[in-house]
Amino acid sequence: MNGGIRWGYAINQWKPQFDDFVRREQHERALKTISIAGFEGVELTYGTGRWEPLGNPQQLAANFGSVTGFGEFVRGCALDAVSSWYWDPAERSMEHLTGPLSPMAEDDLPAMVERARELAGALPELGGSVLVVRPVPGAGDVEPLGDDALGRVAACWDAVGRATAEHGVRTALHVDFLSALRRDHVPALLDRTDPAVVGLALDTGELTAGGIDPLTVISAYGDRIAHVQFKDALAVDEAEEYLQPHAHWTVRVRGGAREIPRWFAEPGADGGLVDFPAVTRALVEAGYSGWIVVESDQSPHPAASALLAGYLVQRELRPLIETEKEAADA
Amino acid sequence: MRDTLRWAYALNQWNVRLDVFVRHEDQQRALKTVSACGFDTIELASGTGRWDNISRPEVILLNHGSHAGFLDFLRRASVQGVSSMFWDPQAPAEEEEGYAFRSTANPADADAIVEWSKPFVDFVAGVGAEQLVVRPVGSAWMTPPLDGDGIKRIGDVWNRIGELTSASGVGLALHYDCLGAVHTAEELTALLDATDPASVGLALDTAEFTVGGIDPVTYYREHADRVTHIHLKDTRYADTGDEYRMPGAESTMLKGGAGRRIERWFYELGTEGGLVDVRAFVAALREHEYSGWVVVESDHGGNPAELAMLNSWYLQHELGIPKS
Amino acid sequence: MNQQNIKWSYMDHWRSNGPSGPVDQWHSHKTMSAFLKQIKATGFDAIDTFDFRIWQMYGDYGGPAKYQEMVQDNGLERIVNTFHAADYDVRNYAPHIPATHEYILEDFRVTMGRWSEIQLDNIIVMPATLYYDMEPVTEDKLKYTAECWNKVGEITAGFGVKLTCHHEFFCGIQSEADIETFYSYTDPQYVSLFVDTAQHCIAGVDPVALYNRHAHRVSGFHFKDTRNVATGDDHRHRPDSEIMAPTTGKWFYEMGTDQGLVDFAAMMTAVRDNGYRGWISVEHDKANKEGGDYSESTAISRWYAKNVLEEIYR
Amino acid sequence: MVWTKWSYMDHWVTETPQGPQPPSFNRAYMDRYVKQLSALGFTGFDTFFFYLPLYAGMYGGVPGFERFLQDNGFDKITGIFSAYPSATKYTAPHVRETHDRIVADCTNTLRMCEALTGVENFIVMPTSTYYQTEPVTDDTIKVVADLWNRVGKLTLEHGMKTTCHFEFWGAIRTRAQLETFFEYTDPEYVHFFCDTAQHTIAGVDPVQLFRDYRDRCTGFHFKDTKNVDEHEAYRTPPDPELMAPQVTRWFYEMGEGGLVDFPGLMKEIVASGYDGWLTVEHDKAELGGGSYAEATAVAKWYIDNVLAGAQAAAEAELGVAR
Repeated sequence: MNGGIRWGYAINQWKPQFDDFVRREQHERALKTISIAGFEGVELTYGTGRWEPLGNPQQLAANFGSVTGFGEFVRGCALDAVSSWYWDPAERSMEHLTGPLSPMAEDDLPAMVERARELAGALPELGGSVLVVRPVPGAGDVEPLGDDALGRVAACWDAVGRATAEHGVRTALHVDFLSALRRDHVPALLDRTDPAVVGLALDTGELTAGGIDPLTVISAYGDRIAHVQFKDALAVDEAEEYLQPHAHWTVRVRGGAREIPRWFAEPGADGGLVDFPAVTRALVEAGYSGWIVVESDQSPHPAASALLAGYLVQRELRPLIETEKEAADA
Repeated sequence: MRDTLRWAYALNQWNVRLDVFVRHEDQQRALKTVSACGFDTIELASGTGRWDNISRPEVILLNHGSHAGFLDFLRRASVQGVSSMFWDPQAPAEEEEGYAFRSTANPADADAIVEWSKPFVDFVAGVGAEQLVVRPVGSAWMTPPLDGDGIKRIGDVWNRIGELTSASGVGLALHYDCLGAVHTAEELTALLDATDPASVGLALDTAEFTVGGIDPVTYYREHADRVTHIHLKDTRYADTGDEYRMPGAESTMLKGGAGRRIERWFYELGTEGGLVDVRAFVAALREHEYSGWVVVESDHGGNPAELAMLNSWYLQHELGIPKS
Repeated sequence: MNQQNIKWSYMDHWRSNGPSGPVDQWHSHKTMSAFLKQIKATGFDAIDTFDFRIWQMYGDYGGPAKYQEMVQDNGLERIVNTFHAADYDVRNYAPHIPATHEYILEDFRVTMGRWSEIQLDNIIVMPATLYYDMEPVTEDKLKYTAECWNKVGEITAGFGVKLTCHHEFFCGIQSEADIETFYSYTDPQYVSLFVDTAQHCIAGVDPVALYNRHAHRVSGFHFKDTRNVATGDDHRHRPDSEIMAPTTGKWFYEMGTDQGLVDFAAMMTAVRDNGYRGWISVEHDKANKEGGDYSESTAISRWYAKNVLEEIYR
Repeated sequence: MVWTKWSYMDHWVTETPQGPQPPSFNRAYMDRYVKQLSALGFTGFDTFFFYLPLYAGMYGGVPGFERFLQDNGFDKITGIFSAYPSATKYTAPHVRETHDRIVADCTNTLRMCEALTGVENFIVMPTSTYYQTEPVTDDTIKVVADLWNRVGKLTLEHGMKTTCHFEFWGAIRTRAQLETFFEYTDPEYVHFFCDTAQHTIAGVDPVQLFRDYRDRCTGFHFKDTKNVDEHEAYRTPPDPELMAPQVTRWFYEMGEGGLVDFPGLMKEIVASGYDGWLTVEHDKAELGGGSYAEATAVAKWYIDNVLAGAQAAAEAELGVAR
């Protein structure tokens, strides 16, 4: 099984706007596209409300009868599994009538654990094993993280990690390029969490856009990597624009001062900055086993992005893993 | 557009591939869009075959029975008429002309080209349009270098066709484009000198001039008496000097295939970084009491309805022309 | 121009294609500028908007007044109406459940305060929860709902803005009988009707007749078209009818569309005969579904207003 | 045994800064297109005669283009499609006087295919539109048959089989007309190319037709339709394919609930012993907001997940599993 590495594709690129990608037949076509492009699994993104049928277990049940029913739908599209669920606690929940939750607020802890438990509880049935989380808000939206704050955050994710572990699901902290954990805070948080239940989600595109070489992260924290996302970066935030307030809108969506039309794309895109063969090799060397979820993030043409990514995986990355493994065995 | 200048809109941007813009309801939607943007007159572009049924005279007539039938079709969308029609005899018409490649630069082709012009002349006259707008010569990369005699021979072909258009009561306007074998201002002036001012005029396209390295305002001021037709559009780029000579320049240059990866050259009026001084150009037209059509177009550049609306906005709000 | 009885406002649903996929006009100042220019170019006089955009107005433009200045810089008069799109939930926000009323009233007190720096004509609401959350629709529930909106209307009137009800085909009050009962319990001083031609048509209600019956309290219109009347459980499809009804992938079309079911000529005649003066809003939400295009739909609908409807009444 | 010979017919449209265009827009789009087909696992590539000069320009010759395909896991260019959908005074298969010109055109196309690995099919639309050809008499069909006998002999000299692809709006469309045509053509020179959607629209059962003409069949277009032409749309001038009043979109990819019984066809193919190329086609997939990339992916998904099963079942039944 490719040295324990399985390939998935993230669904988020199919939903550019809130009223897109709501109908069942669209989901079916997207899942079939992911399947035929050579992927085994699909990663879901947390969402809320009736126009997010794939957003959370309640919506899955409302649309497919039950989580099991959704699992059948996925397998009917010839995919093996939902690899993982991406969840940013700052997203509100219409189902629970809650607003944004914060890992820094102790009062939110019970709700955070409960929500994580719910998402993680659905994953095993869908063949999935990772809850990917946004560990802290964006750097521009919070005070710099001091020892206290980091302590609270670490306690929160440890609690979440213990809860998801009950379902056999790993909790993986996903550091994006706007994160308050960008640069040196990463070790600060990771070192405070329990390696048994909390790992790192390595996102090649986010790290690269944040000016961090994914290879250095692999060499430093290879044993803590619990999940991998492969997307390419087309630009680097060199001017530290991530420190601005509302950077999600002003930098990520609008492209910041340089008006970057698009930060991210599928691996291997024209102008992409990530060296995927090198990252793949490093992951194998670090003994990584688990999902690699390929993404384009947004895309002007979702099916094309999935197929182009599939091309790279089939023709380059998967064979490379075989070769590395053979070399290791020999 | 209520103005002393007469404004029309070109339909070419809707017909971006061979199998689109075929159904009448699609064409009606484009016509209504143009109308809603304040234009009641359109320019047509030539094409070939059964899917170019708002482009090829014979096929238009097959669709609508007669010139009057076609005008009725336009009027259903509140478009009142046709200003002009564009025709490139160098573009092979698969179905009507047996896919023959001909060039005005080749004397042996002259008779055939004059013959081919007839359905267009008849159609332009038949629908009450004023100008047959033509591509005077093929692309530079496909044409041997032209000397003075070569330009004269090209002029002769157009003089012959000019006689036909004059006899039918319509004008003939030579449309300079940035890939053409007549490329420099001097060559263009030589071509104008080789043609009869009584029957042959110049169609000045602001973006094509700019890409080709000719300043449209200056050239217009110097040759206002010969300019009988205008295409108003903008560009963000100029040819670096010799890209137009690249083999397959239609694609290697204008689609960014082998050059600077500029995949779109032509833009709506008021575009950011636009190189055409539209305001000065329109002012020059007013100074010279230009009396022909000013056709706004955006060529192939994305969403046609969006571009038509942005062009309309520019006319209304930057040039201060009331819509109705 | 100055003699006209009717002015046209554009309800600002919008999508265009960006380098990373479809975006709405709030994506950047550039996309907003292109949007407003296109609306103005086709001859609209103003725009309507949504309540939830207020955050972007404050965040990106310095508040509704500043945003309205940008609207005006592009030649449009102003923002006429706002649509209050709430999360209806029977636990805390359901007009037919009195226990939730105080929450709703507080929502409007806050909302109207946020908008108070500009003058709106209407704040538009869907007057009931989703149909399946309200059924069975009883006289009592209609009465509670009416009471709720009477009180909300009093709040909005305090800000000089009319509270007006827009009956989605999938909301709890959509049948002719229920609409009539609902208005019999509401106070005309505080609760107006906002006629959405397509929504009523989909629900099997004749929008012209409905308008004629309630003309005195109609405070605005969404002129949009549809090609389908809801059948079976379309109006109560779980979890959603608007995008997910199995029978129909796209409910809404711009007026002037082929095969449209709304009789706009009759509608405009009724507008004239009732002596209505003021704004008519043009809407075509989700125009981009199934290969559609907002720019084109906007041009077509404005063409239709100018060439067909203004011939009847302007 | 998995069917490895799936090829893709070169209709495709993608977004460019100049609007939706074929990938021949420029080399970068073309490369991306080929990679996407490769990712799906297609190994054959069918194209149109009029794209050959464009591809030659981009890849330094048609063989250069084929090498690019091969670098991406394809076997070769498998078919070339040539057609005269509109009858003109220069070219009209039912007008004998134009045959020399058509043969000359075919010669040009064959010249462009020189030095390729081995194009198998020279696919032709045997007639122009019905409305330009009617009345369709025995004699009309004879004239058309003579043309393709002649072309067939020519292409065979270049290693390609001339094979006829019948449009629902072409002059040879009914079962009876097809039979007459096959009778008048030489089985050695003129072959049958089965387009599942076109025959279905024309009211002809493609599976039965294949069963009856299996010996002359050299290929398929696997595409679907949701409509049988019940309003004589095939006679719509100037064009029934895009302008029929009742039907705005005729063609769909497999697996979308259309009328064609693809598993049935697959079983028939296995039973017949046919072992050539199977081609996926979907014209105008972008109508109604569709995307070619997605349509192609969904069709290939259907092949791997549904047709593969039908094939396996048929093989088991026949006891021919290798």
